[in-house]
Amino acid sequence: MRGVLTGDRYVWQKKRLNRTFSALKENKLAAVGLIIISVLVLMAVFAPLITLRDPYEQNLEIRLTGSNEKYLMGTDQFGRCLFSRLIYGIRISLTTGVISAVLTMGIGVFTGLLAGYFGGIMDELIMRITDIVLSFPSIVLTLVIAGVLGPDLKNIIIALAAVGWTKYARVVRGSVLSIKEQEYVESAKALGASDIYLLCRHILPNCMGPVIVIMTLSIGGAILSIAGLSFLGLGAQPPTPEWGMMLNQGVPFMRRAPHLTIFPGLAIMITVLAFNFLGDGLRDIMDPRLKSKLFQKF
Amino acid sequence: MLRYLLRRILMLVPILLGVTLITFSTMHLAPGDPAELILRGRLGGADPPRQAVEELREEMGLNIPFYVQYGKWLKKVIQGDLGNSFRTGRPVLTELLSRFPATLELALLSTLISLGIAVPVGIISAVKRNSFLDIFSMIGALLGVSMPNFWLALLLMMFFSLKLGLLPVAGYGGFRYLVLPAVTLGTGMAAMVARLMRSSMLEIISQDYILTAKAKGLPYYRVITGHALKNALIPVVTYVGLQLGWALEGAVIVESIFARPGIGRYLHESVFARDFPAIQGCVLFFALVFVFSNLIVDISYAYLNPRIRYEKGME
Amino acid sequence: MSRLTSGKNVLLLLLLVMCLLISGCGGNKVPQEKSAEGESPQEKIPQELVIGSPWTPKELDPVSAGWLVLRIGLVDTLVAIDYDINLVPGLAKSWEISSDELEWTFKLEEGVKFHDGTPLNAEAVKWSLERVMEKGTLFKDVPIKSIEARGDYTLTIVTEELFAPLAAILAKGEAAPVSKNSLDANGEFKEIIGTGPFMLSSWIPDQEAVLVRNDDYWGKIPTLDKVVYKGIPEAATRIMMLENKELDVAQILPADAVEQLEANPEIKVYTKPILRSRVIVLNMLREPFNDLRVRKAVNHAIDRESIVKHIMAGVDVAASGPFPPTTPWVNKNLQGYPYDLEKAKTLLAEAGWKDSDNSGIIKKDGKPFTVDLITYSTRAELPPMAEVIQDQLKKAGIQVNIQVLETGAAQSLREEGKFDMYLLARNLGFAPDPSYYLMSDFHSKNTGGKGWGAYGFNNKHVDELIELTQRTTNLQERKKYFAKLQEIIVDETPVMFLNHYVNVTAVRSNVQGYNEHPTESCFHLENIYIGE
Amino acid sequence: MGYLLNIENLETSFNTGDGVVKAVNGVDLVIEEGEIMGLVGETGCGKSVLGLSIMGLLPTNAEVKGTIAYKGLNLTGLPEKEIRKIRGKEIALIPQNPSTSLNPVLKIGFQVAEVFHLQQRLPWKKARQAAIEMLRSFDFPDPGKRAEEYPHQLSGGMKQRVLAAMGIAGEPSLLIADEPTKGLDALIRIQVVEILRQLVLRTSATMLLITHDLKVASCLCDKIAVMYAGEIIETGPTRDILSLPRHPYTRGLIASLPSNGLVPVRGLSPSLIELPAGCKFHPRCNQAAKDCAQKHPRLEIVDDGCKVRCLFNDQNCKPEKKLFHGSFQKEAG
Repeated sequence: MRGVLTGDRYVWQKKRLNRTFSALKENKLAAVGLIIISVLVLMAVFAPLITLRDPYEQNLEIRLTGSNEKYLMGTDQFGRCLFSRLIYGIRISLTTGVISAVLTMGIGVFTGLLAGYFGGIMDELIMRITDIVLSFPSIVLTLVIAGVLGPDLKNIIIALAAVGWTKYARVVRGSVLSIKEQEYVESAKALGASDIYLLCRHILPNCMGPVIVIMTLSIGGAILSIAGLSFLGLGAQPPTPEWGMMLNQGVPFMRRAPHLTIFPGLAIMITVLAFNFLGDGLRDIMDPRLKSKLFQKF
Repeated sequence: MLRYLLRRILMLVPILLGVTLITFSTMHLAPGDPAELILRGRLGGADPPRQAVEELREEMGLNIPFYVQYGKWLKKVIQGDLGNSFRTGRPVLTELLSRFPATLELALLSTLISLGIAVPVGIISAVKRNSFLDIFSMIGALLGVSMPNFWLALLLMMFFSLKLGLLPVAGYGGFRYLVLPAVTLGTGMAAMVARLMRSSMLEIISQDYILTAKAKGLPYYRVITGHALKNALIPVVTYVGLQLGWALEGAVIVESIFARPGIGRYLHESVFARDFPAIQGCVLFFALVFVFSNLIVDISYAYLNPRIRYEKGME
Repeated sequence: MSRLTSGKNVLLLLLLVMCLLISGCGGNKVPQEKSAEGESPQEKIPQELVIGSPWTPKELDPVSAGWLVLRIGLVDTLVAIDYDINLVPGLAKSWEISSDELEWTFKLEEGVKFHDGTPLNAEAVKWSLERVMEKGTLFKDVPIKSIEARGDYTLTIVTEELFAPLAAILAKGEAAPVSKNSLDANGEFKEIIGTGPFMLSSWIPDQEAVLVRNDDYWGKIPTLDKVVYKGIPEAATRIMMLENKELDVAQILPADAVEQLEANPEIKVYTKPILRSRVIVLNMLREPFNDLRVRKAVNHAIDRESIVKHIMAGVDVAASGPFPPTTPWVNKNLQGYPYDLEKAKTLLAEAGWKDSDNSGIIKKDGKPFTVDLITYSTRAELPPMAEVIQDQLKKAGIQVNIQVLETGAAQSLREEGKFDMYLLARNLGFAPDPSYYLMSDFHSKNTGGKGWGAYGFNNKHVDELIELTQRTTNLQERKKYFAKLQEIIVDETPVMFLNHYVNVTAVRSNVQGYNEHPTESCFHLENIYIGE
Repeated sequence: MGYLLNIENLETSFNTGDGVVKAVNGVDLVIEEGEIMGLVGETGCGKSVLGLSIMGLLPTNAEVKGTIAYKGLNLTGLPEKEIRKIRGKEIALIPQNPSTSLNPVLKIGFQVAEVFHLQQRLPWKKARQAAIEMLRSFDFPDPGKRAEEYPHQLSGGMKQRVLAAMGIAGEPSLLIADEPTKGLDALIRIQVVEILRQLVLRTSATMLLITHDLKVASCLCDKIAVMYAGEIIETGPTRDILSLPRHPYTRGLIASLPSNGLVPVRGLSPSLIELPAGCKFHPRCNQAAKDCAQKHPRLEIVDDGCKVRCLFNDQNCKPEKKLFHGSFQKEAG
């Protein structure tokens, strides 16, 4: 039974994946985004090879120097190599951004599936909760949760997830409602497939398109939020080379050492931009409504 | 229309209940005894005597079930009593009201700036789709979306205040103090609105009635301004309401950087100081503004879109 | 097929106009200079001063915010402190202590009026001080028996036992007399009505207080017409505002801004040693700092000179004890803890902390030496200092986790004992008698949690010595006790003394007469004027 | 010459991501002053594109070759500014889809008045008055009130009438009605046909009626041109075409009318991206011969006023029994 039902669906999904990749090649912005992200990931993984200096090593004798032959981007207020810190900062930003996005997605997809698949009271309850959570400006709620839990990157991730899951829940619920009625789901059900099997095998894979788009876009948003909260002193604690915090620490030296303000901000922007490029591109590719519109009118 | 409005307002009740519930819970989220925290606030940090803590627990009703506590708190909130700030001992409501103008000014001007930039840019981008101008401004918009607003704030400060000395660095007062914060917030919002304006405009100019308008022999700009714009603005206006909420969010960071005594900065300080009545007050305030600006948006949406205005009104 | 004709141009024009409008808004609002010096000689230079301080005016009731209202000249105290840290007459012309050393009699200045016109007399002062006893914490360690008005201008304070620092304590802002009209009908504080050289004109809580000259002042009448006191917590913002002519005085600036500010011809920089030290309070109630060897080791592992040189731009003075060398009661024999990493490691090893697995972190019974260092950001130099200390201790194998919090939040963690090290800036001389500071920071009565001093420090000998200083008026004897106390405290090291403050304050070059008080008790705004 | 519109060798194609769509392929069409020309064909045969080509209202990815001579002025390649002077004033369009062709956020009174204001240079007040009068003439009850309404408040027939009113408000010399009956139910279709008939009577305008509905065309048109895959395959006076269809496709169309038993033309219309070689119709033609797949037939004059594009037009040119009979009204009634 499984083989019959899943065989051609598997092929179909693989086809769709291939199509996505080839479309990605055509969408220049998305490709640029993907390339930047790949480069960032490589830099993060091979940070010790790229950088010559320990990002934590202080050398007070040479604090606040500008760019020179020894220090590509100069040093910070403790004489640490700014370049090393920025490169190691990729690790922090990417991992926290991705972890928070994945966690948020996990919660959102789970609740969305529950609401959409089981319906009834469960649906009503979850949707009312999303209504309420969406009634708060998200940064405000995130700030409060993170603040109350105490300044820590971990707490920011928790806060972001606690606030952000709603958008996934809504999208997934909508997809589930439409997929649930499809013939192959009905027939699988008739053949006695369990709820969990149906959810994992049929419904979940078919919701993933929009979910992946939202996630890509929200990684950028998460990185931005984490940097922002760290900037406000609610996130990373010293000496972590977190970009938002580095930026904040650079403010007192804005006149004397503007590089401490400029470079971390640039790093944040490039990273977020890459995810937005990719996310935008993926959305164009995966949203057939948008794509066909281009050619609809002759 | 009236019935639509009534129904829309009725729908707010459960949402507001939920919002207040979450707000109320923030205090209980924190580690430690709220009564002790409050007393510490009152005594300027001194250790409160055990007995006083117990008395206050009793007085605050911390020994009674959570939902009863919530009910009591809600009753006070409805009467306009948000409690007193731990830090200053003054009523939170007074504090909020005294800070509101600074934030309102900022939100309004930044929204205005964002629309002023975004609407024309969005229109031009859509009309000249795939032109250099379009690609340029859309990449610009993506940059704007991706740029951390605290960074932009610092760059603007560096350039306009420190380098050129044109505008004040920080503080609150006349219009001059408002420019940089509003531009910071407005730029970020403009990026988002421009993208929306463009896609909305693109959608509209492919509609049949635009063809009709062109067939009438209308000059192209009249087709755009007279026929397309009003339709294309409908989703944008919807968004501007959400934007107001966004502006408030941005206010937290921007007000902190520019030392504007607004509600955003107040929230930041309160969170940092764990001043729970103040935090609750701010959160509630933001949520209310958000919820009601959405309501206003819905109403204005109905007003802009005759289809909703009449159908809902006639049912 | 081009479909863009005049429509395009119209839209472009629209955009252009919008841009111009926006930039125009900014463009024509160039800030006007505060004073048009030299342009028209007959024009009087406006005597207005804008002060930027890290501390926001949260409240103005002297009972709790005495430090602030005294600083900005809203109130006077019975006893004043001169620039050499001597007690001098204030509202009290003179005072004497009875032969049994229990009665203090103060002769008040006559003809002094509160800002509301009511006279300042012994009754008024008595009422004010009793309010402090009732509502405040200033007198909690002072054995006051009664306060009596023995004549219109004669006030007597009777103590249970000899309390030598009484006059010094009365120099604190908290003890400043205010008019009865400061309270409303319910006895709640309503507005501040003091006797100071300035009167309150308006006040936006947590933001600014605006003061105007008190033309009926009993002492030196100020030149300034108006003073705006603004609270701006971020040091960087204060500097930028000063440079941008938004402030006339920017107080408490980071030492490493001195160089940049001095390069600006429009700005004068004052560096002044004050009675304040940066210290780290160690949590003696739990591992690892309950072990004296560990406390000593950490002391040796910190390179105080390097911190002063780099973080404080060489402006401040490395500390070897609680009091700066400029104070009369300092124990000059103290050696402190010179930087000695090897010694630190040896001490730690003696205490059982060793890097057994070469991970770089020392361990004892398998537990790594990881400690929480708490500090706050209102004093801008503290977080970077914490980061340097973190790095220095890492070399001794100690892992420090830094938490930068708001002052209140940091304080409440301290009170709950949820810290190992607490880095703070501690004032030693709000009351210009070390007895007051030692009592509040090291007496076992006060080391249980609240406050800013030692945490969990309980030393009988220290307690006795402190009590002795309170009961002795003989200067030589007191000095001896103070020296001994300093010796024990440094040796036991419940608090690590890092460096002594040199306050950095910068003013616009046309601000004359600014003179930082070594105890930070008062700005003496009446001496300041605007001019060449 | 007497020709109001003379289209010669018109080719319109679109560059799309999927390839070049050849919507109009060498169309020659003549419309004389005062006549009503029906352009008939299946959906997707390029007839609407032809209409839009005349109006210069094609999207940017379109390419137009050949000539469209209106009163001797070639419209193709005319700058936008010039062709705009033609639109609405000289040539007006009654667009298809009445439900989506009116601007939902503008009052219908304004939408009609706009044409008066623009094309007849009436001040707004007078234009509004004229619009109300125009609506009245289209049998709008209480036109003053109706003018204040929004499109969604009107019925389908009313919308069509508003569009017709807008079309003639500029008093054009040529009116292009694009699928005025598409997607309408029978009752409204009658209304619309009635509107058009009135229009014709009233304005004595020249009209190009684009429709897939042969019956509508037969009711209104003096001449009919049948279009298939971007080509005119048969043209001539309505009576001749209906009584003596020479092209197999025309015959197929006639046979597919409900009154004739709804026999559809077999097969599907070809993709405009990959058109068949030879006669475009041959894959679906039941009379196709070997040559049909290779030789592309030309539009040849077979009779007075009749032209047909078929290799075998001679054989086919024999009177058949009357395929089409009865009038529109009769049947609908």
